[in-house]
Amino acid sequence: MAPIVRITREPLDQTAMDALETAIMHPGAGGLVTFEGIVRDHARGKRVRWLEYEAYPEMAEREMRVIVAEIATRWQTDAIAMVHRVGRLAVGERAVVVRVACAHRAEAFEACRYGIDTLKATVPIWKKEIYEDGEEWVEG
Amino acid sequence: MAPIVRITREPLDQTAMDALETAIMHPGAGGLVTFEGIVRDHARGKRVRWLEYEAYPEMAEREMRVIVAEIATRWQTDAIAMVHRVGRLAVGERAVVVRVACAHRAEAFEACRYGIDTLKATVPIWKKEIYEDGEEWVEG
Amino acid sequence: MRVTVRYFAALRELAGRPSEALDMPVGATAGAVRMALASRHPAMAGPLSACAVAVNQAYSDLERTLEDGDELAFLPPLGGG
Amino acid sequence: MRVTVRYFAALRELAGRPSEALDMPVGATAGAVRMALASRHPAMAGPLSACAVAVNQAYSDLERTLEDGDELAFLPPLGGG
Repeated sequence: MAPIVRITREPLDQTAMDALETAIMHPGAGGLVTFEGIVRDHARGKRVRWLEYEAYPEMAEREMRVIVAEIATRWQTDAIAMVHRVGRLAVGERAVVVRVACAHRAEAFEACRYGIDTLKATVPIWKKEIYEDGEEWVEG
Repeated sequence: MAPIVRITREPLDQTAMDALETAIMHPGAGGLVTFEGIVRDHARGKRVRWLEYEAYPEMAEREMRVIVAEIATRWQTDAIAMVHRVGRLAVGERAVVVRVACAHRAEAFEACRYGIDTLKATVPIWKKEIYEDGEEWVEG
Repeated sequence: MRVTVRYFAALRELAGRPSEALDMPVGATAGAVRMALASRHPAMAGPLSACAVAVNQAYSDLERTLEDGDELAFLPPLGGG
Repeated sequence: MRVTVRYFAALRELAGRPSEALDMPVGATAGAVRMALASRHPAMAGPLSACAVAVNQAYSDLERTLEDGDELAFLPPLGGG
């Protein structure tokens, strides 16, 4: 069972989520923590119509693998899935998913939090918010 | 949309998980953190055949509502699901799920962690591990 | 007065039943019920001393004065999650 | 020598293309490429100064000495997650 790292244009729907879980779960995993980043309807006080995510795909997957390797070392688990969507995303859709399974819950929480925090800081992905009256590339 | 609090004998399968997510998600939620506690195949150095969970159901749901109310106050969200299974559980099955959606990820992580930590400390539920050569009510 | 004691987990197995009713003097405390149970079921004495106390489905303590019809439970160390 | 610059997000929109090739003197640094781009595309000068530097799909810095065939990217402030 290898970690899953992926930049994808496909929707992260329930079927995709179930496949991620099946792929990383194993009989020694007692705690599974999942972060799902969802497109919100408001940002910076404006109503968001949709988002466009863009990645530097080769480098993004490379940086994601760096994060996964760090998690494997610090929290002793390979049961990690890290997937980021690109393209046009509607309000309510999943933009990013980080799932980590560990023997115990404390490590799973820490590893998942480290995963999403580091992804935001180092993985080359950009987000454009499209409002009723304009659009903007936004940080964070 | 009200928080979900439930002690159940029904399996927490993907269909049940999807229903929980649908029930708590709303357009202002940007971060969804989920903890899933899964029955492991080993505990205390022994091979586990199955688990039996037992609850004091009325008090368990009451204590879960106390936790949910505390989360609502501290992290300003009602988008919470907390479900614990009872009865006989096989290795690999979900015993407990805590899902919290917030506007931002930091609160969702903190609230979910608080939820499962407090559930373990205060909600009257007991676990019996059934091994190859015996069985034991275990703490934690 | 009459109170109901509900048993869970190891205590339920020791009691061989999910609950029982006890007649107690008016003004009895939860601690007095615990003593009554320990003498009625000697095998419970040790486990009971490690239990938390719930009265009417909420955490309470041994000093709690009971009323007729109260529901008590002695909660062994928890194992949920 | 020839290097390729890839553009993303706001820089891609300013450049009007996803990448371009630049001829640079042997031994040129990533910083020299940045200066060349700023003079070729004046609207990029401001945004470029806020960018991180990647060479061959890994983080690098402006002092990095380039080789023929290297792939550069100037990364605007990230927005993933």
